[in-house]
Amino acid sequence: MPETTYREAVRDAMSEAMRRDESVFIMGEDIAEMGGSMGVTQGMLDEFGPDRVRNTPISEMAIVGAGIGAAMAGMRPIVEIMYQDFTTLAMEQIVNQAAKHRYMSGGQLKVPLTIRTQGGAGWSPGAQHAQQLEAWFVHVPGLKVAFPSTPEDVRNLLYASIYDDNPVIFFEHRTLYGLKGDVPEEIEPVEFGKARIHREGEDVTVVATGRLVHEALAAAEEAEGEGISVEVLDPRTLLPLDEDAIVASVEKTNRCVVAHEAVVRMGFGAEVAAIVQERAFDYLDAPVGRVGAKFSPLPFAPIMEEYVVPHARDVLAAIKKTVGKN
Amino acid sequence: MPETTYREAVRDAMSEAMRRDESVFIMGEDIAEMGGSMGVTQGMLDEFGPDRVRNTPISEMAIVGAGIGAAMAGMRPIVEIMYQDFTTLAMEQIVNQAAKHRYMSGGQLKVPLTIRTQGGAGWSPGAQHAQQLEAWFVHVPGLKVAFPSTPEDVRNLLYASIYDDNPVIFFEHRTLYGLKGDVPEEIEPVEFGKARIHREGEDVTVVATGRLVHEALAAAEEAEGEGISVEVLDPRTLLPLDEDAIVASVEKTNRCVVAHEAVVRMGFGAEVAAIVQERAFDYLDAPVGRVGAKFSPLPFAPIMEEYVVPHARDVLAAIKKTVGKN
Amino acid sequence: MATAEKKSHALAPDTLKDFLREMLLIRRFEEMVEERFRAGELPGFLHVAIGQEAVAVGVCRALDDGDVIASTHRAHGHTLAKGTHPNELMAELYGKIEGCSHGYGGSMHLYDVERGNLGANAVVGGGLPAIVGSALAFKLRSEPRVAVAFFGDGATNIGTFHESMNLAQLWGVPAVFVLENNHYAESTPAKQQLPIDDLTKRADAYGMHAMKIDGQDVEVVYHAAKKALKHARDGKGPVFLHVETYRLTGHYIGDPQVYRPKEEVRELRRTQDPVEKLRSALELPDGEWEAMEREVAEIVEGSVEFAKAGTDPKPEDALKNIYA
Amino acid sequence: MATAEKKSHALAPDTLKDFLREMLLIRRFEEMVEERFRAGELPGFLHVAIGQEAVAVGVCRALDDGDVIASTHRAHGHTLAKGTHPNELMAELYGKIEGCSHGYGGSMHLYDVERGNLGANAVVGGGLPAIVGSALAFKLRSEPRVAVAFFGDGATNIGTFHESMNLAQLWGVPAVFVLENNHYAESTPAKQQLPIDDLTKRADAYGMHAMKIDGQDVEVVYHAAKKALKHARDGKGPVFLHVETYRLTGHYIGDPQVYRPKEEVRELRRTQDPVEKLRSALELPDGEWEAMEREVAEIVEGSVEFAKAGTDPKPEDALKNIYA
Ligand SMILES: Cc1ncc(C[n+]2csc(CCOP(=O)(O)OP(=O)(O)O)c2C)c(N)n1
Ligand SMILES: Cc1ncc(C[n+]2csc(CCOP(=O)(O)OP(=O)(O)O)c2C)c(N)n1
Ligand SMILES: [Mg+2]
Ligand SMILES: [Mg+2]
Repeated sequence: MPETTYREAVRDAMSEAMRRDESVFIMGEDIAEMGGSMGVTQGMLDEFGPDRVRNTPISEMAIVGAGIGAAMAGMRPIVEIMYQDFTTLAMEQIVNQAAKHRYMSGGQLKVPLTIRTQGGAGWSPGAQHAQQLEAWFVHVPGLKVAFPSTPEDVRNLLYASIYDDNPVIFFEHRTLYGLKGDVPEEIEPVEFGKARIHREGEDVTVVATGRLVHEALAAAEEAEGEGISVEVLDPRTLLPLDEDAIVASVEKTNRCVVAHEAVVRMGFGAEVAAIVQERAFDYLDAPVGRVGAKFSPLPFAPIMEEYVVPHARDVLAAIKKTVGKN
Repeated sequence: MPETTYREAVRDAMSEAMRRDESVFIMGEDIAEMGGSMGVTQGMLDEFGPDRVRNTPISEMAIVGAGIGAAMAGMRPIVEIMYQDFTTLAMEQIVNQAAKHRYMSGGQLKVPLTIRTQGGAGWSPGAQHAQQLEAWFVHVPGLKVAFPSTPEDVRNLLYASIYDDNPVIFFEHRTLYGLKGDVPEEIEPVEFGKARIHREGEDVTVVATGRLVHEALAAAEEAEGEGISVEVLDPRTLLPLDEDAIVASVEKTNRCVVAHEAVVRMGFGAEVAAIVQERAFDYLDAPVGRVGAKFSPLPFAPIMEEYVVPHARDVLAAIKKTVGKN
Repeated sequence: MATAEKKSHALAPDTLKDFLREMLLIRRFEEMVEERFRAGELPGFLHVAIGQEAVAVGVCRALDDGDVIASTHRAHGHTLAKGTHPNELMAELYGKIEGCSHGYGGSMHLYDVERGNLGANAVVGGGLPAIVGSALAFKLRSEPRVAVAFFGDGATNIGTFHESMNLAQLWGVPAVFVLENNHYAESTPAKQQLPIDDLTKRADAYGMHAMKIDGQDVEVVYHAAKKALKHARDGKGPVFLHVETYRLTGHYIGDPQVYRPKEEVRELRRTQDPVEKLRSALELPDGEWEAMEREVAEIVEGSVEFAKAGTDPKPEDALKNIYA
Repeated sequence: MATAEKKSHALAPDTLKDFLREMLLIRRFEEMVEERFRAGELPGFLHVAIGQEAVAVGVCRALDDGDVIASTHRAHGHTLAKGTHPNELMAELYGKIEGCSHGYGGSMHLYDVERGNLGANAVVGGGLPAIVGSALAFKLRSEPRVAVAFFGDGATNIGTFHESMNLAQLWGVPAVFVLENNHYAESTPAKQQLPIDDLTKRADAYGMHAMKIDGQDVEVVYHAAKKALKHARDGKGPVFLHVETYRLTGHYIGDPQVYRPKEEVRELRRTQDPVEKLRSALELPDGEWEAMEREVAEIVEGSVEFAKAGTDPKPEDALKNIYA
């Protein structure tokens, strides 16, 4: 499958795993006949049947919890939470249960559960359907957190998540589902904790996640025109995090900007900034700049929504500020 | 009431508000006859009766949500979540509802709700009864977050929270309930977003919260003996945050350590480090050091728990590292 | 029961005509919303309640001033029936400052606090606990007010429903829980999400007074709602009002409905349209009907004009209204 | 029903003696835990189930190999009855590597996966959804295994209970929900937390098969559990087993129980002690009883010695077992 969309890539990773073994199955709201609210699971019911592509009631706690129980009993379930905003309903199961069973049992159990969810603004659904909450999960030992930004990465990382023996929270970005890209014929599971450098550069490192990877690449293109050479790095997994790659890049460029769609305050960028200032202190020629949503719930009116969430121009502004050309 | 405990101070703030007006009441599990699992509400049932000191079923979502609804209908409810770990059950109501009603209604509503909760390790309850999760809430526009560390502050800030027209998540630290301190006769509501400098110093600023304020003070004492002059600053409220006070202090000391009991990774210290490196970049002589729990769920065995959570010695080590004397 | 009730308390024809007019207004309003959405004029995520108008009108007309409601993602009907002007609703859908949520909310977050609408909620079940809390406030202050929650069959599966019903009954608060059972949660039919046939039983788990009624007959809904509200207002505790209704369209605007046969929708349209039912029950002369249609069309078109002429928020307005 | 059942399937006296011995072991074990806690030897937060031993033993003895359980904060009895050696349990309470959770769990997080104990849970209701999921796995793989959840009356008020019951019944998974109704949630008596008198009704909301039994009679519990397990194992769907029982002590070790009269506890101790009940039903000669007491005392004392002689984890061990 040379060129494929992000959406197809997600589907393909699940289907491949489900073909490979019976322990993999998927549960979620409206994932069967309807193919999921984002169309990701379309066609899977026909191939795998209702036992393995299970429509569920609206019960976020119970479906995550059922995933945990099935995982503890030897399955490799995938649970879909329709919108990331609704992970708020399942926090207890994710944080107190999935993340801790292995530890509390002193290593007797494992919980090979993948929780897929999606989110992202830019389509004006209002305050409860487009939040980016990935930072919370990075604060929870026992979880792994993935947030891929390209068709190839999403396919490889999802496959790796399914076969990871730990609970993985897998973030997809709504606006990327239609994105096309080349993917290798065979799935090549990526190791968690390995960043991808999308573009090499000399003057500043932009650490970006999700949609902002693409905004960062667009900003880098523009910056190039203005004589600024930008390196764009996507950590791909936030937990574990490829600190070494980030630090090595900043040691080369001496400047860093971190960009995500989530609210800046207490966002993932805070952690990156804290790490970079600590580990690359002597290399930094300017403070680490942070790009993200302004401090506000997501407003409905497109004019306001557009203002709150970050775009390429915001990354560009941060790049310029960091290299001292603002 | 010259000398009082942190526990009594919490109770006194609530009782004073309840005496002052009928719109204040409290709900929570086992807060009535039993006086709360930490004894904080002891005696309040007798004074205010079961309508205003309401025992609830084990229904964290519904009691927070009922608090929201009562607040929208003109009351000033206080809801107690017995352990911070159980806020995971109420995240939907806190994050999607309490924090956003005012915004989503375009300013028509207000939600003057106070959610009190407590937590903290050091007594070996295991992984689900002592987490410190305050960082999550700092990422949520629309909420206010308080985390006082002394009897005086807890009394004044709780009173201020009750009379704040916004939803406040109010963190108490379990190990501080017995702490004694002088409090003024009259409650003096503190403004949110005003830090307290507990100790002035010249060589390094320690920004600490909750129990770690006291650990930091102990560490400062020791450091003093070794010729290091430490300023200890407690932000008291994490959202809003007194950035100016932190930055001013670091501009004076040129060094900063941030300390909390929560896990370091993606903890509140990340935000402080990110702010300090950005706003005081040119003043910093060393990277901002972070002190907090090691990256692990809380283990049961005391030997391991003691190892995971931070103590004065960890703050001291960070201080020394930061001033280059390790 | 429902029919007997209806006969013995028959409403005056003028009242019923007024109900019909309101239902027709909601219908035409939502059809316009569909049209404007398809024309690319409306941003966001929209769900219409075509087929469920009798529930909104029957319940909201039974309310007293001072009663409050919480609505769902399918909120236009409730909002109009609770008294928000179509202009303000349409302006909201266009993202204008004149909108009932001043452009901050959108279709799934409609508020009109002055008129007792405490907000539509895009999280299934998300609004239920607050209704218990508002009702508790009324009870604590001895105010003769009732708090009403609308929600769907899908919502009865979520934990917030359980906790809210339980707490409401335990505390005997003046709340009415209006279940709009349209037999689907998005694409998911009853048999894939509900282990029981009769959702009325859900109230038994709390010992809550329950009623089950036909939601396509506005008169039945009105009488039942009056009864339920009286029960709650009289301090007898909350009521679970199970209303059988039908969604005559897709889940959201644009839903291709691959999960149900076209024939099902056609049949429902033929037999379960509450507007048509009331119109034929009233034996409305063609002339009167057409006049009503014209009157409603004018209001709806007026609302679009009002909305389009409305004021766009400034980008920086996004940072207002976060804190009181 | 329960009594008829008991008569017609009377268990052999030796079996009952074995049950008595197990119940007595749990009782003396927990009394020792109380004593050691008060002596300052045990860290953490402990809840004993004194008075509820017949539930743990009756249910666990009815299980087949391969069946799994999830327990609660009040987990010692379930854990022992499910086969964990007292040494390993006591070692866990002392925080030793030899403990059943290797010192990582503690009293509220007891695991013994080899013996089918998937873990005690300190979050009320927290373990229920996983039981549905484990049962689902058994069903998907056509294994004749049942997953059993223990929980209290207080837990029936939380959303996870509702969602789990609903899902289990909807999917017809082989699960048994054992409600240990001891009439209190911490200090909160039934009337302050439950709007209904008979919690069996909670199962009706899902159409789940329910049974209500006397939990102070181990024979009754055993027979009922056997029936419930067979129902589930035979593919007839989950069962709600409502067991009436009594907590003869405080909620946690050290609870002064200011919320209930001393007289209530005294009366319960006199009339509802399951160990005493079985002992007198069996008309055990004093000699046999004393021998049993001695045997049990030896095991319990042995467990304390074992635990004290156990290995402390190294501080850095805390960073193990986080990831697989
Ligand atoms: C907690 C939560 N889960 C999932 C969704 C996505 N969703 C929106 S509407 C809906 C179906 C709701 O069904 P029902 O309650 O019957 O209301 P109806 O749409 O039929 O009016 C779902 C699953 C949501 N909004 N909230
Ligand atoms: C979600 C949650 N809320 C509150 C608590 C605190 N708590 C521990 S046990 C308990 C009472 C449980 O009552 P019940 O389910 O009847 O079990 P019992 O203690 O009677 O065995 C409470 C409120 C908790 N552990 N988890
Ligand atoms: Mg529905
Ligand atoms: Mg109980």
